[in-house]
Amino acid sequence: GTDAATSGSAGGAVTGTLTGSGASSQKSAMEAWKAGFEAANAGTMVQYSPDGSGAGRKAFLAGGAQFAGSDAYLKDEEIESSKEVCGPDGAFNVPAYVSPIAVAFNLPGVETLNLDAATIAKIFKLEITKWNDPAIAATNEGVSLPDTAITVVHRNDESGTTENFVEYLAATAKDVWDYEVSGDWPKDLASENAKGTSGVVATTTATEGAITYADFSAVGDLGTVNVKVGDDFTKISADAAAKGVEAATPVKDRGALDMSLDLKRDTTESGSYPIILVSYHVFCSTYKDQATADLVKSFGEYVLSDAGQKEAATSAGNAPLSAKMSAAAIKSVEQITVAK
Amino acid sequence: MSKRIDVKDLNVYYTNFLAVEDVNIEIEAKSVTAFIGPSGCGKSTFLRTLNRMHEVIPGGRVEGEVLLDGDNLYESGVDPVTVRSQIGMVFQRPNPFPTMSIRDNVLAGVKLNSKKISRSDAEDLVEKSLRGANLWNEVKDRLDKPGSGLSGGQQQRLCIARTIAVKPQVILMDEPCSALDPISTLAIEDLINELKNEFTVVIVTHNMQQAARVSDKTAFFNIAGTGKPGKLIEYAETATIFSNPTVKATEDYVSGRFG
Amino acid sequence: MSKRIDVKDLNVYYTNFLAVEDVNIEIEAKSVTAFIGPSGCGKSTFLRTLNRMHEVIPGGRVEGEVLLDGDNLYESGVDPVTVRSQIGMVFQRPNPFPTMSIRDNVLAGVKLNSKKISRSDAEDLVEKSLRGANLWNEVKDRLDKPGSGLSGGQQQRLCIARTIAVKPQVILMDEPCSALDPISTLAIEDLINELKNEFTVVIVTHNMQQAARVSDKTAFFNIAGTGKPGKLIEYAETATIFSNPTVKATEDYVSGRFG
Amino acid sequence: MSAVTTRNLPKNSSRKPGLTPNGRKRNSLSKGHLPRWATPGIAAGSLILGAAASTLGGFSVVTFAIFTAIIFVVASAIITTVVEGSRRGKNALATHLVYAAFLLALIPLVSVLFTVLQKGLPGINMHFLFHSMNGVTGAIDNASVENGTPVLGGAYHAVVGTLLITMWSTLISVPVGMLTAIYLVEYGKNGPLARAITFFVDVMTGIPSIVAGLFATALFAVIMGPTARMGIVAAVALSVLMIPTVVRSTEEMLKIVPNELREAAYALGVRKWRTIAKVVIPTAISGIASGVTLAIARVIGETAPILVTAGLANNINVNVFGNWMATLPTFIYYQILTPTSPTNVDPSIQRAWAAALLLILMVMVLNLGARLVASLFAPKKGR
Amino acid sequence: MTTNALRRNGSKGQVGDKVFSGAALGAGILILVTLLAVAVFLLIQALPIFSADPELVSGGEGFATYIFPIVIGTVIAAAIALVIATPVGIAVALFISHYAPRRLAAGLGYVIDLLAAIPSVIYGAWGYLVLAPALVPIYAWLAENLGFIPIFEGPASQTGKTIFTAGIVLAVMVLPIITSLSREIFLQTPKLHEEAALALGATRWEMIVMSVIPFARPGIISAVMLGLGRALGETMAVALVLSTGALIPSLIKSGNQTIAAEIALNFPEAFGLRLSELIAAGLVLFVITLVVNLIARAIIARHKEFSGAN
Ligand SMILES: Nc1ncnc2c1ncn2[C@@H]1O[C@H](COP(=O)(O)OP(=O)(O)OP(=O)(O)O)[C@@H](O)[C@H]1O
Ligand SMILES: Nc1ncnc2c1ncn2[C@@H]1O[C@H](COP(=O)(O)OP(=O)(O)OP(=O)(O)O)[C@@H](O)[C@H]1O
Ligand SMILES: [Mg+2]
Ligand SMILES: [Mg+2]
Ligand SMILES: O=P([O-])([O-])[O-]
Repeated sequence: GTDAATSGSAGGAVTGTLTGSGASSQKSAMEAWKAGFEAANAGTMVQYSPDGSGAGRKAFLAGGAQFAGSDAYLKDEEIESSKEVCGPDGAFNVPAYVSPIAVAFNLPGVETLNLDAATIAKIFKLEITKWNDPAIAATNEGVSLPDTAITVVHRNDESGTTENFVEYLAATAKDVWDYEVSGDWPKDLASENAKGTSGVVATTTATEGAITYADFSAVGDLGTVNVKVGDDFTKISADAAAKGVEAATPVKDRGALDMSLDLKRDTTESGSYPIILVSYHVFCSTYKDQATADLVKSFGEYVLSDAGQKEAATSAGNAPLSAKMSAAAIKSVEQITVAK
Repeated sequence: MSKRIDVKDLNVYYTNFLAVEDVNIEIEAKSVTAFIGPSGCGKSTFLRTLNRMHEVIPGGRVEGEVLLDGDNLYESGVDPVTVRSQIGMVFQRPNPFPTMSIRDNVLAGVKLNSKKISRSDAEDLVEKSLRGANLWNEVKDRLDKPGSGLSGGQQQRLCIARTIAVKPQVILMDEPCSALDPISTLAIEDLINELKNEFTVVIVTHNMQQAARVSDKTAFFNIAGTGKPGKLIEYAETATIFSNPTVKATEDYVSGRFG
Repeated sequence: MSKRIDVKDLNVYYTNFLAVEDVNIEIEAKSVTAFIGPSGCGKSTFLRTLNRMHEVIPGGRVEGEVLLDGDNLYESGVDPVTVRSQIGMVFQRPNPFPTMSIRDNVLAGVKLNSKKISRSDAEDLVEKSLRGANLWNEVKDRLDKPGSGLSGGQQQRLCIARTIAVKPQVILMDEPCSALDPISTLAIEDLINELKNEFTVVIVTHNMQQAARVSDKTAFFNIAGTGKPGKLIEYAETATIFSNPTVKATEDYVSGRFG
Repeated sequence: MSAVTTRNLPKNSSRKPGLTPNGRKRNSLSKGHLPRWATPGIAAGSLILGAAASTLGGFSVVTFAIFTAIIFVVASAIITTVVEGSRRGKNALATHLVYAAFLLALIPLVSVLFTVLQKGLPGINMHFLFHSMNGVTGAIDNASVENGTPVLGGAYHAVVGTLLITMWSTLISVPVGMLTAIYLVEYGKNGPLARAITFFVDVMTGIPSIVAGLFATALFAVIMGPTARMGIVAAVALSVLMIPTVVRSTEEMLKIVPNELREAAYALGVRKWRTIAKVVIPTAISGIASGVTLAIARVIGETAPILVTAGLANNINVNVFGNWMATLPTFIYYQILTPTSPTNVDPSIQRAWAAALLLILMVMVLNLGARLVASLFAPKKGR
Repeated sequence: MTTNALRRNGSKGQVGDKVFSGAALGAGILILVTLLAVAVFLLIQALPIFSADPELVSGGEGFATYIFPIVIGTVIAAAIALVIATPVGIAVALFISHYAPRRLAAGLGYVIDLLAAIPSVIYGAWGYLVLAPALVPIYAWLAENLGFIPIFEGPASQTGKTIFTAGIVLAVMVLPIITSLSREIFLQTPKLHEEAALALGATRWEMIVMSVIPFARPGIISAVMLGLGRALGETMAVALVLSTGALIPSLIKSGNQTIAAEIALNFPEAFGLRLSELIAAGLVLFVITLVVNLIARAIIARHKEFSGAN
């Protein structure tokens, strides 16, 4: 495709086609950003292919996309290899899309349940098999729990949602969840599964007694779990998720522009929700020509701006970045330059 | 055993085209009847109605009656399969089954009715039928080879062997010798002469001499012109047809210098 | 113009099976030559080698020479298409093109080679060829109908018309009349007599009378037994073959009471 | 001639035809046959028994239909066997099984079509047909659900993409596929090269569609660099999937064209290629057209290879040599799997099914077109 | 002898023949080259996995251990599909060619061909929205009454998203391929041979067995092979319908996986070695197809002498 920006004077209006590829989690938000950006900048076109984070990073590193969307930040060796297309300073990550992952269930008459990490882990490890299990009842006084079997529904495709969810389980319930953290559901936990967020939600909605984990915006009428943080149970919400991101710490030993985050899953700060997915935008620190650099910069700034984050949130139902986080991210993007 | 055939007021249509009109004919049991007439006059069409093979052709249908020993072939409730297993047919073009060996071709019809034919009976029947069709010597060493590898004449004789192997009560032959050489033709004519002791034979032929040689009675069909239906013009003892026909058209036709 | 054919030491094989052995024959221009002989003796096989049609059959190949006015058909560099457009062929089984109308079937040889022909020339050619094959009256009202809707005899005459239409120098006919009634046969024989004024005609027939009637010279082929190659036994003036053959086998064959 | 008496003659065939009480002669040819009302009778009986059997385990239409069908097929086979003999019994069994198979095949067809119509029809309107998804965001869908206003956004861009990509893949694979089939049947005979091609074409049928997509991507990456995502790449990927179907079906159809026709043409001095083009192919055209249609239908619904080769677009793009393109299947896929608004999925679901309906209609039209082409050339039957 | 007149004017018209046969040969070679390129592409991309430390392969026990269950799963799904679709497809083709009233037949054939028009995503969605729930009670019944047979071992899936369901969906997708090709060939059965059988007193079924089926046999095998290719290579429908899992004998529990679906499900996030692993899985599928086709070809070749073809 014609991917190079064709014209555009410095600081002025930008034009051209911008190509990105990556996480499918960002698709809905990206459609909002694309629409908003193209409307504000006549003569521009953004194309984003939600091929998946891995595919997006691969395409970006091969020079097939000018930016990537990724549910995981670039690993050190990927940063290293990015120098081939991005110049000596390589690529950098900025958080662009935050979304809480709900633990959602289908129990008629029950809208919320309070569960601690260990209980959630045991349910998903198939150790707790009935909804009226004492472990569940213990934290849910007054809720009438049926004698229904629990059907665990997980993703059958490799996914960022799975990775973030099991990372939470591994971090907060180490004793129970002893599996390796990966985007693939552990192979030896045989239960129902489906493709994509919509797949697990559809299967869970159709199966009484089912439980799954999925992007909060997509769970529809399913009940959601209030997760135990510290001594309280946090109800899932955009604000609670943003607060969860606040608790994160920057990854060490990264370039000046990089804003990769180590999420603190085991935070005890009340009111924050720890099962979150932070999806990044990956940019080069330098682009080969002015027009592209301007276009990327301008797009990145819009995405991270207040307006951009709001736009995404109304469309995708995710959690906007906090003002502090977005300001820092915009600062990184502003420093994109043209290669000498 | 053989059976007689009586045809009453038969019209044959292809969809709406009347191909053969108003045929009345009585074919005696244990006799050979020859149908002669110019090309396109409906000999093949009419012959096919005698064992309901015309029904296989799209649009083919009849009005009238064909009685096999008094039983109407076209009465409702009569299964054409029953009709055809009693009235066999040999076609103008040889049509051996290409996927079957020579032996299986001969046994094809027989196997339909008796799955449990013993090996030696089968071998006997194959030899007998092939000898009857004057093909035995040419193929006895390659009974397991496909029937489609034979020459045209050989293939036709194979088809005759296949038909006589099921021993029908009536055998219809549509120009069975048109692809045969004189030696094979002789054999087939001898065979017909033999068959008539037991069976009823109807044969379409373009060969006057052949009609004269093999048939007891001859039916002459003619057609007034293209698009017109074929009609049975004259039906009589073969000797009468060839020496003393009643109708002028018959005389013209049989006195042609051909054969 | 017509041309003569000289065949020298010709062997014909199907893969490794020697079907016809060591044929030497001279076929005069502007003459009719008949091939006779029992079924399976290789008449069709040999006939096909005269215009390289045997090459179409898998495994078919020859050794020896066939000279058309001195030009060897089998010399390297000779295009079989050139050979076949000069030496036409009519087959034992009628094979009109099912996708074409009667008119297009007649014009097939012209049109398929995309030779330019004006509309009126085409119409003339169609009529002339169909008249030549004695089919015109039967089909003149349905030239746009498919050729496959004709009776067997009509189809064969259509194939003859199609071959005449390309005006070859030699016409090979493999039992062209075996599916025809006497009237059509008469027409074809007349046609052959007419054709020989201009063309060279070779005809395979099982019909002795036909051979006697139409041919100037007759070649008798025979086969010693199954698996053995066919051989040219005797080749002479037709009158000689039928009245005074040199070889005993020829006499036996032609004196059969057949026709 | 009497060594083997194997015919299955009616028992009284040698006796004089008997007379029925009313004086009418009994037809020995129809003796031993089931009367006309037998089949409806057995059907009625099966219905009753089927109803009875299905109520045993809780009545449902499905079990009722299944039981009735099974009882009917078995009963009529047995009754025919008893009355008319095992050959007729077998014939009856085969006949009923063939009919049953057809009805069985209709079940998924009807079910799928019903599902598509039910879910897709509400979404079909002028706006949907003539607008793209450009600018349609989750916020717009949310608004239309909350306010009950019509769903915005359509499949026009995807229709265009589907048509273009399918057209290009057809342009690539039909000539290649047909020529290959011609090589196999008319030229290669059974030589080593022909055998190799036949064999590898078979192997090609099993290439997973996504692998075809990855291959096309890699191929164009070698030629044009890593950014090469566009319609033509998708067309190449689809061609890899189409070719084996085209080759195989064309090959089978050419094989059954009678050799006599080829011989007839050769004997007229017609060149081989003209014989093939003017005689062999027209004779087989109906089957070839079916095969090509089938091949197109097979790839027109592909999703995975398009995603990796043509990307995804919301806007209209008519250039297969530049920029990304959406097709109806990728459109459907993403509308179902990642709805435009995750919170209000109904508009996306509606668009997806409407697009599916469109796609089916497109293939129907294509099918009709192919049949028309075929009937223009096909062998003429009748007078 | 002087120059051969036949040779002199012969060469002119041969250009068309040369071009045409050259094009045909070229097309054949193009296919070979393409396939070779696909194979090379797969091999190059898959290579790392064969030399990789077994620990690093998914499952941690080497590629063979990883691929074995999904190979079996693929074979199971394709086998279910073909076992259903082959007889039904042939029967439907026969229905259209030899049973249905002539006037209806063309339309009916067209109706069944429509099954091919439905995109695989829609089959997937239909599979999990309509078919799977409809099969749940049947699976429950099977598990209860025939549970002693390993393939019907319970407890049956609550969602109906099993390998059996996937097999049925594949069967529906394969059906039009088998039907369409078989039908066209059945229709071409020479009338001569059908009449030969009928004239011997064959019933319609016997006529079909004697003349139609033998004539169509190589074509049917081709059709089934094409169908098999589709069943083996189908990604999206299986990915959507199947609730995947480890290899299990029961067809009515969630579990099992096919190669094509495994690739489709994991490709988007795959990177590095995992990518090689998936491509290697594609290579394995390639080999499976190769082997199956070798067998089929051997069957056709065995009957070559008696093939009804010219
Ligand atoms: N399948 C068919 N559909 C329509 N008309 C047909 C069909 N077959 C034959 N006819 C027509 O019916 C008439 C009788 O044909 P039929 O084949 O019975 O003639 P025939 O006497 O056997 O001729 P021949 O001696 O050439 O075999 C002819 O006008 C022919 O065109
Ligand atoms: N395609 C073929 N492959 C192998 N052998 C063949 C082939 N065609 C014919 N033959 C054999 O070649 C020999 C000559 O056959 P051919 O057809 O030339 O005989 P014919 O004299 O024309 O017989 P007919 O009078 O029956 O037409 C026969 O033994 C035959 O079995
Ligand atoms: Mg006739
Ligand atoms: Mg011959
Ligand atoms: O956004 P996902 O990677 O979970 O599909």
